[in-house]
Amino acid sequence: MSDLQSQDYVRRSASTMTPPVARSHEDQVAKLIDVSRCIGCKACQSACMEWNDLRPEIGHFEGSYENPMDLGPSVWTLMKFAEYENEQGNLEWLIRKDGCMHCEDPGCLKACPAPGAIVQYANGIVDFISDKCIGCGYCVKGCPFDVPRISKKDHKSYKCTLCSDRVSVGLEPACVKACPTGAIMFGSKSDMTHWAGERIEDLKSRGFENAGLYDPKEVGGTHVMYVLHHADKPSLYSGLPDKPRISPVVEAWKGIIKPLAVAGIAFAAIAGFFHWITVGPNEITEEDEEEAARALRGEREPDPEEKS
Amino acid sequence: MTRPKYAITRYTTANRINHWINAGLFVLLLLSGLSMFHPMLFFLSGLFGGGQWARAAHPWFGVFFMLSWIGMIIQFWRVNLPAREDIAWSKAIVQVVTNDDEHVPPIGRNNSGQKAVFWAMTLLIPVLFLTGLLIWEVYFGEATSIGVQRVAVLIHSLAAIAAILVWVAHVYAAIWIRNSVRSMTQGYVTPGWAWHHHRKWFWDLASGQRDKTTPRKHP
Amino acid sequence: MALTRREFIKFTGLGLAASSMGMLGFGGSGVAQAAAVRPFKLTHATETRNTCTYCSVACGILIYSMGDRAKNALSNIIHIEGDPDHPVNRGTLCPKGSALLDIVHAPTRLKTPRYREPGGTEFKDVSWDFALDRIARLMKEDRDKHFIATNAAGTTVNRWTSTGMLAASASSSETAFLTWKVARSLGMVVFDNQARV
Amino acid sequence: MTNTWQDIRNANVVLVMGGNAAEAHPCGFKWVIEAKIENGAKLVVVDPRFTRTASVADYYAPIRPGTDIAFLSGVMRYLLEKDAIQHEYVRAYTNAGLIVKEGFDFQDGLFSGYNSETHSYDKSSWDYELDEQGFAKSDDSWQDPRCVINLLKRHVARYTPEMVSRITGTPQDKFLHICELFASTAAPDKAMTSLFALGWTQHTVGAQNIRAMAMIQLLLGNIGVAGGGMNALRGHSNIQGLTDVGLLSNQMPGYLTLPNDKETSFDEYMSTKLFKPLRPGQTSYWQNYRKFVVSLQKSLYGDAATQENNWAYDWLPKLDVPLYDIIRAFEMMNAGQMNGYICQGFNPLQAFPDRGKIRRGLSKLKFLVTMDPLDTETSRFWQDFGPQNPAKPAEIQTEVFQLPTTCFAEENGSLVNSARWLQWHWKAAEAPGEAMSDIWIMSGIFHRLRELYRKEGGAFPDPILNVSWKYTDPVAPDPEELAKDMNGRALVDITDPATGVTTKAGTLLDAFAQLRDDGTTAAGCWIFTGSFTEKGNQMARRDATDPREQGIAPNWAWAWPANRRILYNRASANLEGKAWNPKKPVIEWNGTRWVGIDVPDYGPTVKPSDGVGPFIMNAEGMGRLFARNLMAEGPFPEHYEPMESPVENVLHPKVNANPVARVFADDRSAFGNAKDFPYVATTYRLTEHFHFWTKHALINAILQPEEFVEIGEVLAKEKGIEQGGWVKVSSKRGEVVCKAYVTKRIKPLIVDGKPAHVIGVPLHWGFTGQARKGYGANTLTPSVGDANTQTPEFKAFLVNVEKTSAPVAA
Repeated sequence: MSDLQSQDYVRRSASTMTPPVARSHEDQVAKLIDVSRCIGCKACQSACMEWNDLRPEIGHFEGSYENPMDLGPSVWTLMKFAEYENEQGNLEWLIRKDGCMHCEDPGCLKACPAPGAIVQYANGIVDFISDKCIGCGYCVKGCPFDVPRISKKDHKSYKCTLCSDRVSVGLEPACVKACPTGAIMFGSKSDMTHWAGERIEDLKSRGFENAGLYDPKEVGGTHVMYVLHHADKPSLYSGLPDKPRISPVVEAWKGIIKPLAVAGIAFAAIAGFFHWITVGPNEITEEDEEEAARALRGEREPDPEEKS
Repeated sequence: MTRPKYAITRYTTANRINHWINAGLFVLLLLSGLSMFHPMLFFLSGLFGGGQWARAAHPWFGVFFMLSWIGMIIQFWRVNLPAREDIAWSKAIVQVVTNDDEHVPPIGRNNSGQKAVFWAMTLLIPVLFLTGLLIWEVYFGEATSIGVQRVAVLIHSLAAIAAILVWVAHVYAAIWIRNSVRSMTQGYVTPGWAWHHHRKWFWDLASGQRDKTTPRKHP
Repeated sequence: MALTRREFIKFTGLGLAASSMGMLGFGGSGVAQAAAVRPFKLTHATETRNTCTYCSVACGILIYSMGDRAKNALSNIIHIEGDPDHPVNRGTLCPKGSALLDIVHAPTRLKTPRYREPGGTEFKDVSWDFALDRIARLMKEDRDKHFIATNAAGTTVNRWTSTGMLAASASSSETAFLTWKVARSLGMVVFDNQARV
Repeated sequence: MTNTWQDIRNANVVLVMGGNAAEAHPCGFKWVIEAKIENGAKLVVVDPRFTRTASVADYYAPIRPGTDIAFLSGVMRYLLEKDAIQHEYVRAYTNAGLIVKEGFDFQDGLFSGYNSETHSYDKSSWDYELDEQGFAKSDDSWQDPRCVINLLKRHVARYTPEMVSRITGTPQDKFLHICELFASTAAPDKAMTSLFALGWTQHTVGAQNIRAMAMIQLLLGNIGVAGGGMNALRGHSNIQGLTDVGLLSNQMPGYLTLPNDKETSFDEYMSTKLFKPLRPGQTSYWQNYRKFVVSLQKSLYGDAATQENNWAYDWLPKLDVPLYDIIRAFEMMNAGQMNGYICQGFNPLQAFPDRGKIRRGLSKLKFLVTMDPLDTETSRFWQDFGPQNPAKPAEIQTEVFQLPTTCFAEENGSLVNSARWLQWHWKAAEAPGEAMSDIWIMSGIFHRLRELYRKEGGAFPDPILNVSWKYTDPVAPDPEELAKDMNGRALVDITDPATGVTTKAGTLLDAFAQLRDDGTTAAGCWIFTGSFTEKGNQMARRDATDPREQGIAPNWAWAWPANRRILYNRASANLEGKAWNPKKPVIEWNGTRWVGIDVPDYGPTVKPSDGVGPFIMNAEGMGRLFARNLMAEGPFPEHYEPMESPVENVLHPKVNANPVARVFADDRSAFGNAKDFPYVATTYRLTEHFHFWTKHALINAILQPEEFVEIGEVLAKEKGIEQGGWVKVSSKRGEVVCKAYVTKRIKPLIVDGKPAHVIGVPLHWGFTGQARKGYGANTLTPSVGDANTQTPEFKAFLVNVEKTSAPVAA
């Protein structure tokens, strides 16, 4: 077993404990997807399915090379194809490998209510621990990239693990290894950022002035990064978010409301308790019973303001 | 259980069954819902056999709760209609909470606090139900966009907190006003209780205007 | 056991508390310690070097099979990935190579020789002996009948044109050589491979 | 491939034309990406469709299918006109200066010697002017109007940029930009590589397509150098091996040709093979032909092949026609001239042109044997699968055997990759069920036949009874034994006269130079000699060391011939023996011998000053800009329209299509015209699938589940075809009903002033396996082949397309 000790976690969903920080020197990893080298061959998809023992249903042809049609509980990565005519009228076929971005500040983890169902390792990988997943779908709402998918079969959430099983024994993820053209690279985040810089320079020299790295700050950076020829317009690449961020609605829900609500409920209960010990119960007296009995016997008529 | 001779029926058997189904479901919803709301309370999911079960059961509790609440509306909407006396009673809220009942104006079957509980729940429960449907992953996960679901889950949790606060008030009031609990468990109050807390209602009964719960005229 | 109502409440209360404690993380280190990554599945698998069967880039592959080749373990292929030492593919594989496992275990892999009679509507499983005996007999009948030993000019041509063969372009060169020997010794000339299609 | 996969990284320009390397060979294509990144290379893609290769190209130009020769001839015209050729190389290493015979001519689309009745040429005029010693005359000053370079100039003069654009539909500016990029590699230290595949071969002028590009590469001095060459990216994992071992109707192992019936004796056969040098001092390596043939016969027949029986020459079958190719085979089947057919790992019902004709042909057989790991369509051709295979089993009298075989993971052996590397692989698991190896099955059939002939006699049993079969287990010879057979061994003690070294009888040979023509050596495939020596199995070597990271890895596996990785590598150095590109030398002369990272394709101690040409297999020692009589259509490539074409040949309307293409009468009647079938279709593979195999693999079936065709947006709009909607694509031969992929990647081309629409037809789906059922692209394709090789014209034919509704399930 390649159990990672709890000390290898830096974040753990729905946990009230502070993550251990003693092991602070682990290198962060990153996957760099160089879209300009990608030929859309789907080797990554194939290798992902093979390694992770995933086999979604055989679909249909739906008017694109994209297959399956969407990410799914058994589709952890997916090539997306966009035919784009640039300003010069030349065609560009923008092909992007979609999947979990492994955010530094993961929205899924923030939204998850099940303790330990989503964890972030010290190396940056965000992993779903199926055993603890309750299938609520909050991660779906938390994710700024529309990545997690809930299985209808076992009601658990699934996404790319960055092959945490391979990485934990010192191997690269399956998609990285397979990629025929080296469009997917893997290494330390700093090395990948440096390498991306070289690639961007090359792209600029080939006329892609807006080439750049996609490592969105809004989610604290990601451990899956893209080199884009048009980094000024990420949405050209089949809707890659231009400015991804955890939705403010989710931030509010998982931020301020959580403690306020618990405090509010607790306050109400405590207020009740103190009311009890200060004011005390409201009890009826013998006199009330007697008055009532008299009234029932017709010995007393109601005051005018006592009539309805 | 013995029922005093001159007891006044405040809640019929149907009222009480409905209420306690309601109450039970509310507690189940509260426990399962809170378990998914705050990590500190996740342990509550253990009551349902774990997180998966709590997650699966919660929406079904909600569906039955909605149905049950419709029953409550049918049975109680009329007695919770606002009346002029509610204003006076509300003005005397300080006297109410300090047990200074002498200075609280007489009221009918329900005071406006009770009415507020009823109408608050009647508003919140459908909101919870509808937003709950939107985020019911198993059946409606793909029915709406993620953006809609994000808003739905926010509204759902805000409404739930509001409902819980209303519920806390309701439960505490039932404990605070002694013998209220009995009225909902055994269905009756003593004439003195009715006299003390709901004098207008008492006189209505005494004058025979409310047939079903009319106490015997003469002991 | 007869429980009074009060005792009953006490018991259930305790039970609740205990289960809640469990959920809070006091229920043993296995739960408290956050869960593990998926165990690495190749740790003790047997590794065999091979070449991808598809195109002629001829990527080096590593075939992982269950079992350590002990007598009692029937090895079953569980995973195939690229050979990082191979100078051409350097560990990479294309979408076909990455899915080689599924061709090895394809449900439509053939497992027994089958035979379809003239006019028959289905295949029947047959023995190897039946199949090979019958094929040899059919070939000999045809060869004996249509073999062209000499042409009109009287030249020895040793030519058999009425039975042909297509050779497998994913089989090994060794298979190819043996196939060539067999086909040509029979005088077969309608003989081709997949070089063109 | 003349070079290796990794050598592509040394290129300065990479041309992908007549292929789709990224899609069909992704892992080899990585070296194109490496060239771009590490060498600043420019990738140029010319293709009718904007392919996955085009998606990472620096420059893309569209072209009408079947007009590559016009494009490439235009390039040659440009290079010659702008003088953008590598002079020193062309002058010394090509036949540019050799003088062509009087009588050679080209008029109105035809070369001299055409016979319009037989549709063939008398090629006697297609040769050099010879002097008294039988050597070709030359004019090194290139002044003689009949020297090759001047004839070439005259020949390509018609291919002006305007004409190229008019024929191909490629916009002129794009064409000229590509010409410039090509021209940049005429510099001695710059190289261009050409990566191509079936996009060039599957035409009636396929071989000439490749020739045209090879001529460009010679003009630019790009053959033999690092990062250059003509790189045919081969298809199947061992298609190179099967070609090397001669599993073609007219071949013997090692590219020795099978005799024809005019070669009535061994000596007569040999007389046409021993090429005398055409220039003084040349090597003309084929002079050793006899050694290879005799060693092959000794390997096949052992002691039964003797000097007295002419090394069993009579036991070899003799051809009466140039080829018994697949198109002829199915023609014969349909004519009732064939009774039996064995498909070993081959699925002709999916793979061969005109599916209807294939099905009818198979139905006329007496027996069909399939040997395959998978349940192929061919083995079930007789079964009714609805519209995808409408068959009436009761009417089909063919006996069918479906024999289960092992696959790659279940056997040992070697495969030859596209770069001619022989790589050994090892068995990882047992075969499922009763599946057996092809070796076991072929041996089983052979032993039974031999037994029957021994017992019963029959037609000419001699070769069957005398085949040498000395294997430890005759029922299932060990692949290593077969590999040693091909490598060859000494049959008696032989002594090398030059070195005096004696090789003991029975010893495995190290090199084909040791082969003898006196029956003292045996080698089943001379080009493989050296692959399995006394030092062990060279094909199993795994030292990946790559000196200077130049993409050679000389100690990884073993490459034929003689472990040489770059063919014609002598041409990588100049006349003095120094590398044209000093940064990337392959071999250089060190004063006493040729040294470098590769095995010299040259005499290792032949001095540069000896003037021996680098192309040692050619009789003149030179690369040929003029092909002499080796091509069916002529010594220079000429643009001929595909058999089915939407336009007339604007160069010579009277000679529209390839004048020497072999067309059977019933196939000619199955050609459609542009009136009924107005659109050009082309077939191809997608990267998610490998032909008709991977539809059996679940993952690949998931990745590309269903048959479709690609249609440009303009045509789709014209025809009311919706994205993902159903269409019917029909040719004169059949129809396919499938989904439409409406795409920006195919644009109408302006050809001769009119728009020409192209329809793309991927070919992977059939009626067995896991993917959804499909009709198969070959339902549409015409049954006509390249005039030299009979490779079917899958890449350019005519279809019509209409909107339709989903087919009703049968």
